[in-house]
Formats: sequence, structure tokens, C-alpha cells
Amino acid sequence: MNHSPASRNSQENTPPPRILTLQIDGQDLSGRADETILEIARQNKIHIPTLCRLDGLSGHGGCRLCLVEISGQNRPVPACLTYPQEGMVISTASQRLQDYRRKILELLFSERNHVCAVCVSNGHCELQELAVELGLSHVRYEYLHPRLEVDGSHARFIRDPNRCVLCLRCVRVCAEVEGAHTWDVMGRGISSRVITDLNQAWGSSQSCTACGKCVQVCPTGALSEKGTSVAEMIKHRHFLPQLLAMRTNRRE
Amino acid sequence: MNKARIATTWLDGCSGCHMSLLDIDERLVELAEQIELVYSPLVDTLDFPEAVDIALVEGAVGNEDDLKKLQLIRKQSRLLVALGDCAVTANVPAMRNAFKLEEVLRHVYTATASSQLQLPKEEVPPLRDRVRPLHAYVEVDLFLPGCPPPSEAIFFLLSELLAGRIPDLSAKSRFGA
Amino acid sequence: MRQQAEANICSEKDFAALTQDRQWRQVNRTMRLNNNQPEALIETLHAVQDTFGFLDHQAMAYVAHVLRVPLSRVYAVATFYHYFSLKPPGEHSCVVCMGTACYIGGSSALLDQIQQSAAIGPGETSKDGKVSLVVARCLGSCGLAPAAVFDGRVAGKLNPALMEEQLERWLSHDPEA
Amino acid sequence: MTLKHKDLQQIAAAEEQRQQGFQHRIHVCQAAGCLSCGSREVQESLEQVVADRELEQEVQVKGVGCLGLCSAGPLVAVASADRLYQGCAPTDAGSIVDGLTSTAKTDADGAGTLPFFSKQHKIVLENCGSIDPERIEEYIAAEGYAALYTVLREMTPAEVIEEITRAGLRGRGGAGYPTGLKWSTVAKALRQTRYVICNADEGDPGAFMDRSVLESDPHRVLEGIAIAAYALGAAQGFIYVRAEYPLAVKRLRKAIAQAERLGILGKNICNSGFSFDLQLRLGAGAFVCGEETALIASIEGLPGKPRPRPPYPAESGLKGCPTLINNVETFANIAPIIRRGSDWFAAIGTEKSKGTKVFALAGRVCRTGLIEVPMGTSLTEIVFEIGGGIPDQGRFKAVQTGGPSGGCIPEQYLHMGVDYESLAQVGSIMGSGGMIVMDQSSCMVDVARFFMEFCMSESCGKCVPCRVGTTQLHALLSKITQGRATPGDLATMEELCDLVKNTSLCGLGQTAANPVLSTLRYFRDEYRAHIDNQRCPAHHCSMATTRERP
Repeated sequence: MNHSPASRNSQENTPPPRILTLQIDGQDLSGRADETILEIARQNKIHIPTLCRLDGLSGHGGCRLCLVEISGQNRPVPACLTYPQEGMVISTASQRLQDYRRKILELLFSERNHVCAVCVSNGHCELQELAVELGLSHVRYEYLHPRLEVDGSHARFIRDPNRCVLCLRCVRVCAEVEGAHTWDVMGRGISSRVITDLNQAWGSSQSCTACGKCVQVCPTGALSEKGTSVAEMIKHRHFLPQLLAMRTNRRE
Repeated sequence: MNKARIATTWLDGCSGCHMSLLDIDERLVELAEQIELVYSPLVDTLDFPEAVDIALVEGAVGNEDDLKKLQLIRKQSRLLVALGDCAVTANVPAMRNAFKLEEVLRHVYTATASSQLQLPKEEVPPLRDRVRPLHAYVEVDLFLPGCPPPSEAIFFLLSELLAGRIPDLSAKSRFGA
Repeated sequence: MRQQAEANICSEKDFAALTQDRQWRQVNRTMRLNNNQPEALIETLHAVQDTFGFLDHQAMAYVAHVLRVPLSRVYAVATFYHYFSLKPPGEHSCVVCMGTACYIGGSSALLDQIQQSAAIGPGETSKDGKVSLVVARCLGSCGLAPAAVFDGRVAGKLNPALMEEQLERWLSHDPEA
Repeated sequence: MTLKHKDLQQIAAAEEQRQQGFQHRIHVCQAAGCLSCGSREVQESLEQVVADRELEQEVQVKGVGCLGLCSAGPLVAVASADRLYQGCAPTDAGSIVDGLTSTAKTDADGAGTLPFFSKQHKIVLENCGSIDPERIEEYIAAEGYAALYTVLREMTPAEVIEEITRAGLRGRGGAGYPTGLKWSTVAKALRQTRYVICNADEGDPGAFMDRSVLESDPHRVLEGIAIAAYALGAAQGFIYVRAEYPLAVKRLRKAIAQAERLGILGKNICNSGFSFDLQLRLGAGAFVCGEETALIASIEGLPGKPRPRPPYPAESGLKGCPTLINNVETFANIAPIIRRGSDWFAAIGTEKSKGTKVFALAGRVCRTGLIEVPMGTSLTEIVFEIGGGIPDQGRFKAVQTGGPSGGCIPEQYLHMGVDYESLAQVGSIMGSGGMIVMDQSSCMVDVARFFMEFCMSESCGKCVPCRVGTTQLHALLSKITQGRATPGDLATMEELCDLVKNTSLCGLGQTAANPVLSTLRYFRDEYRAHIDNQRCPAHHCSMATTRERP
């Protein structure tokens, strides 16, 4: 979390960032040395799929969907955390990358119980949208079907780990923006689970401020508002850039 | 012109995909001129026929009977389409996979039942340990996800196939839709 | 007694008492030596486990409080690292090496034997609280494969029969075990 | 206190005098392997016999670090007469002491000529088994800390880095990155606060080299770390050691305390103006912490989850400062290089891989234990001459190097000299030095499954390909070993290997598929036999009688 663009900028006495020229998907572009390849691509209307990435939160690099190829390097790199170098030649949509992205999505779908048909986020889900975008018609890997309890103990929100993709947006928004650090990840590997406090019912958490930021940033139906039914949970993300802008203004 | 021999069936599902098929409405007439429906829950045929051109299969594989049917369909059809989320992902029927089969049976047949508290032994095909999608068992040629897939997408699928083209279904439906 | 404390894990008064508690001397010392810095979390959890044999909720809440680390972070660290245990250990401990040499030498047969004799798998403690089973990545005793550690003593060149003998000594209250 | 060169010499001289006072010196191995089969009792019994016969003035009995031949423990060496007793029991003490004064030949004569020892070349292990690891005086008497003293008094940091660079030393932790280059990168970094970390979180299943070095000769590692710290201008260092190695932890603690007492660590070392504080940090059972950025996270008190590199720790590591991370064996090579010069070191080994490598030789081989050979030594020499070949008339099948990131090397490459490049060429890696010999009773599919299970349970869970990919690979491999797989599963598995290798965040995931890929490369037949005929050629896997699939 020390490596967000923001903290790179704020290092003492850094001279103004250099402007570099680079090539993305055949287009000659320029970008600042302290902006990630993803940011530069977006400025130039080049779309790269992402999932764990969310503007306003630190970079994570876990979902691997934004992998891009840099010529001269065999292994693709995450666009969200890679900074450009002068003359870099980048490819964002090769057959190989699209193929990797589809397989990564397949792995995500196989990991938990993503039953879109009965999910509060059906139709408003980033995982579902990615499947459409990447043309994923079916999952070849065996579904793991873990047995996970839904936590309805909170007065206003529901947590359904069956839909969780471990993007850690909830963990990051709670620690970095709200400052409560109610969420974290217990265990490791395939047994990783997002938890509140000492792995207790959300409703009994003493650190949670019930601000709901985690719910709004969650890309799937893993966190939702109580009272929403199938396909009714629509998330509102615009608060985050606004909130961060307001805070920056106040400081200055 | 020879009419295309089409079969449809449902395995472990809710028949909603067939409802969506019927929702094609008046254009069904248009289709009917080009096809011969040789087997379907909607028509009166007992045995799955041979030399089927296109088989639309709804539902997941949940019991031994589903599996036997599916294998027969695969053997006797040129093109097998997984129709809808249950066939493609195992969907809702697979929600029991997180539990042990005995737990599921006990819950359904004794814990929540009001009479005849016993597990079925005869006349009901034995459940398999896990509910799985079609492609876990047989080669599937086309996948049309959706719960159910929109009738528009089913119509597109059929008309493209009848026109001799393999349809690109990627923008036509999605998981859960 | 410590388990009872779990009901009320976050009382400031309890925490104040713990800073003076002799039982917690090593834990408090570790935190103090590190100026109560959050970086000392892993060192401190080691101290807790050295003292009490495992990490319970009260201990985690106390450490979180003193080091000013979020509760969820303490839990994350305590469960990420397999050396830490959140359950009290059994009276006797058996660590089976699952390093490559031991695996090639048949350590999975040892695990099967333990499952059979004591009905426990890796990470579990027998119902009577007599024996805990842990698997290790490598004990560094590859020359003695397959190896295990019984209550801190390494035993090498084991087989299921020898394993059975050892378990029997523990489970049957043999004072010489 | 400030240590002077004279003081070091005095300590060394006093220690030598003490040693020479004894007519006979008996060394009893007190490393993990021998301890676990009762070497402590053997030592106590020897001490008792010597006391009973009132020979304390003439006969020294001392515990030493690893004598190497772990499979034959407990080991007792008579250092004054080149004798090695294998498989000793406490009741043997009398006859061992009898043997000291007898000129009659015994079975134990000529330890040095045993092929297990004569083929070896010891640099890292030069003191293992000859000094008492708990006494700094013995290390000093064996030229210990002389290199540090030389460096502090006579060399500039740049000269030290130059010397290491010219020696051609490469990192012994696995990837073989040039040590000198790594040092100079840190030394060039802008920020002035720098850290040195010794990675002693040895985690490969089947590897115990670092453990043995730490338990047998801890000061050698301390000296290497201190030299590195001087070269980089680091004022603080950490040794990150596995909590599962209690003896190594204890001996390191003791060694650090002894060095601090003599002023070899701490403030103004040897009056040079250079200060260096070295602390221990205990790992807690996470293999992924061998990865540099995960290790740093762990030292910072966080779950050991890697972050993408760049930035590399050399520019931004612990607390955002330039950080050098080398492993135990790398640091153990530093003092000898300084003492004897880079030319001497560069003359050992092969063109691109200099010096020696320590291996933990284990598995289906007659003599197992800790060995050190020059780079380029052939696998035949290691397995058949040093290791004595396969026991019970078994037939060699493969040797596994590099642990869960490595591969299985088949018979046709036995003649190959072992160095970083040659191992990579045949689809394995040097790794940290685990070397497991397998015979016809090992099923290669099951070996791949074993390593995949390891990677799956050690994956930190941060990135999708490693977290879910290793789980799916493990499921596919299990399906194969159970005889339930189809040819299609094999294709799915190979594609998945490619995905996990190329898209995972850190080295753990990027190499997790290696054991599968290398066994597929050389033992595809075995995979096919499981899939096509539900047959395990090694008769290891129990196959399902009927396949779930048609």
C-alpha cells in the first residue's frame, strides 16, 4: 500500500515528473513518468479490463486482468501498477492476453458460488460484465463449490462470501478512506476469507462505522444493502473521487 | 429442402429455458417451416431418435438418469447446444454441491417433510454426488448462457444454425440474464 | 478460565490489568522492547504462543490494543502464518514431516495411520484432548525419512506400526509415554 | 569495548593453545539429524567415560555441528586420528575411548578417504563438524572475523563490492542473481538509510542446508552480514529465521550476544567508526516469505504477501529504504572470499557458476546428508559416488532439485555438471539446494501432485492465477493419479500451467508449475498410462476401478 501513485508523488523534493513517449497498441503517445500504464491508456481511450482496481484506492495487483505485454519482456505485467519508460512498446489486447484474461475469469467463477440468476447484483455486477466483455461462454474448470455462510447480522448490510472475488476493495476503502480497518483477509491461498475484526459477525464489529463505503465499492453481490432482492442492488461509486477531492481541498 | 431435425430436452432445471423458447412467439411459425421437432418435452415422442441435427439441452446433470440421457443425446446428435445457465454452469441445482449428498437428502426427505419420512429408494433415479454442467461429461458444441436465455437469443441461435452459420453468441446473453 | 474471558474481549480495564499480570510478562516485555510499534505484531504473537500455547481472542484483542493494530489485521496475521494456532494444543503433540524425502519415504501412510488410530487429521486435536497432529513442511531430518516429532523428540525411519505404538502409549494414559 | 586486531589474535592464540592441550579430540555431532537419533546421550556417555577414567586433561569431548553423513548418525569423529564412528550408541563410549590409545586399525579409520567426504570441497561447511558452534573463540581460532577486520581496517566499501563482484558469487537462494551486482545496486541507491536482511526462512520441503550452517557455524553468517552492511553503509540488519528451527534460533541468539560482547557487532566496530545492529526476526511458517517482498512485509509485522516488483527491494525495500536480501549460504561465502581473495574463489566451479554449492542429499540414496561440491560436479558423482547409489538394488529414475519451484531430472542427464545454467536448460533450477533422489517406486505424476499440493497450501492468495490456478492444477493432478482423468484434462492442465507461470504475481506462482512441466517433459508416458490405461507404472497410485467419465 506504500506504492500508490499518490505516495510516490509525495516523496520529498521530487522534481516535476518527466514526460515520456511510448507506444500503446500501435499508437504513439506521451505520458507522465509517475502515471501508470493503465492511467495513460485510459487518458487515450484505450480500454484495459480491470477488476480489483478502483480509482481512489491504492493499487493491489491481485486480479491480473489488466496484464499487458511490454515488448522485450516475456512475462506480461499489470498495467495498474507498472510505470512507463521512455520508448516502451505496449500491447494491451493481443490474442494471448485475451486468452489469459478469459482463463483468469474462469478461475474466478470456479472459485466461489457465483449463481448470477439469484444474485442481488445480477445485471449490475462487474464480474458478470467482464464475462460478457471477454466473451466467456462457459467455465472449463471444476467448480469448487465451497460452503460459506451468509452474514446477515449487520443492521443495514449483508455479506455473502459466496460472491466474493477477493479484490480487497472493501478492505482498502475501509482502511484507507474510512480509517476504520474493519475488514482484512484471514488465512491464505484458496482458504483466504474477508473478515470483520476478529472474524466475528459483522453486526458485532466494534470498529465498523456502518458508513457503507465497502458495500458501494464491492464489484459483485458479496456486499449489499439489506432489503434488495435479485438484481436490485445498484452500487454508487461516485462518492469516492468526490470525497477524496474534498479532503485534498481542505488540506490545501 | 430437407428440414433440420431438432430435439430439445430438459435435465436438472426448471423448464424456464423452454418457456423462453416458446416466447419466440409468432416467429416460431417461421422456424417451424424449416425444422422438424423430433423430440421434446413439448411433443409426444418416447425415445430419443437417431440422426438428430441439433439438440438443445436445458438443465444440469444431477442424477444418473440425466447422465444416461445426455450421453445418448450426444451420441445421436450432430450439434449439442447447452441451453441456459443450468446446462452451462449447473447454476441453481448446483447450490447443493456445497453440502454432502446425505445431508441434502435427509434435509429434504425427513427434516422438512411432513409425511412418509424416508429416503426414496426405488423409482427415483439416484442423485449423483455433485451437480455438474453438461460439458463436464460430454463435448458441447455451443453454449448459450442465461437464466433463461432471452428468446431473442434462442431465435438468433436457431436461425443462424439453420442458415448454416455457427453463431457468435457472446453479445446475445450472459450468465444470469 | 482464559476462555471465559472471550465473552468480553475489549474492556480497557481488563487490558490495564494484563499489563501488570505476571503471566503476561514475556508478552509485555516483547512489546515494550519494540516500543509498542505495530511492526512487533508477529514477534508479540510468538511470545503469546510461547506463553499460552495458542492465541485466543482475548490475547489478540490485547495485543491489538497495545500495538495499535486493527483487530482484523491481528486476526489476518494470526491465521496467515501456519505456525500460530488459535486452538489450545493437545496434551501430546505429533508433528509429521511432509518434506519431499519423507513423502517419498511414505509419510502419507503415517498420516493414514494416525487418522485410523486417533481419528484426527492435520491441524486437529483428538476429542479427548490427548493428541494434536501437525504436519511440517520439512524438519530437516531428511536422512531419517520418514520422520516425525513426538512431544519435541524427533523419531526417524518410522512406519505405520511404530506410529501406532506411539499413539497407543499416549492414548492409553501410559505414564511412561 | 573496542576490539583490536591484537585482541582477535590473542583470542585465537588462547583458543589454539587450549585445543593443543588435549592429546585427543572427540567430536560428537549435535546437529538436528544426529540429535534426533540420540547424539546428546552419546556425548554425555563419552563425557562420563572420560571423567570416570580421569582423562579430562588429555581427552576433549565436544559437541560440533553437522558432520554431514546424516543417514549414519549419531556420528562421532576422532578429530585427532581421522576416525569416524557411525551409528553410535551411548554404550559405544567405552570402546571409542579405548580406541584413542590403541594403534590397532578400526572400522572407523580413514574417514577422509570415504568417497562421501573425499569428493567434497568445503568452503561454506569448512567449520561444520569441527568447531563448537556455541563458542565464538573457536570460530575466531579458525580465522573467524579476520575478514571483517580486514574489510573495516583496509578496504573501502567500493573495494569490498568489487571483490565480491570479481569472485563471481551468485545468490544461493535459488535464482542465482550476481551478488556483487545486487550489492552495488543497493550501494548506489539514493536514500541513505539502508538495511541488510539475511533470508534464513528455508522453506523447500527437503532442504536443510541453511539450517545446518546456522546450527553448525552461526558466526560465519554473522560475519558475512556485517561485511555486507559495511559495504552498503547499512546500520541495521535482520536475520529472518524460521521459528520451526529452534536450535538454529538459539545458536544465532547466542552468537549475536557473543559478537556484541566482543564489540564485533554494535557501535563503532573495531574502532572503525562503523556501527551495525543485527536483530533476529522469527518467521511463522509461510513458504512465500522466501520471496523478497513478502519477507519484507513479514518483518514489518504484516501477512507475508508479495507486491509486484519493480520497485525492487534494492531501491525500495524495508520501510521504503534500499534493502539487500541474501540467503544464508550466500552470506556464508563472503568471509572466505575476502580472506582468500576473489581469484581463489573464481577458480572454483564453472565459467558462469563460481564456487561450491551445498546440497541436502536425500531420498532413495544410500548415504544421505549434507554435502558441498564445486559447481559443475556431475549428478553421477553426487548420486552414485558421494551418495553411494540407490539402496536395495533399486533403479535410479530421477533426481529432483529446486523443490516446489524445480524439476525432475531423468537418467539421460546424469552426466551433466550441476550449475545454474545446466539445470535451467533441463527444466529445473538450482533452488536452495534440496536434492531428492527417486527410484522406480516413485510415481512422477504423484510427485508433481505432491509439489502442487505444497504450492497450493503455501500460496498467499493475493493473485487469482496462483490462488485458484494451483488449486485447479492440484485437482487435475489428483484426478490423474486416481485414474479418473481424460485426455482433455491433460490439455486443460498444460494450458493452465502456462497461465499460472506467466500471470502470477510472484515467484511462487510463476514457478509453481515447474514440477508438472518437467515431469510432463520427461515422463509423459507415466501421465498417459494413468489416463489411458488407469495404470500407475510405479505401482504407487491406487486407481479408481471405474471412471466417472464414459
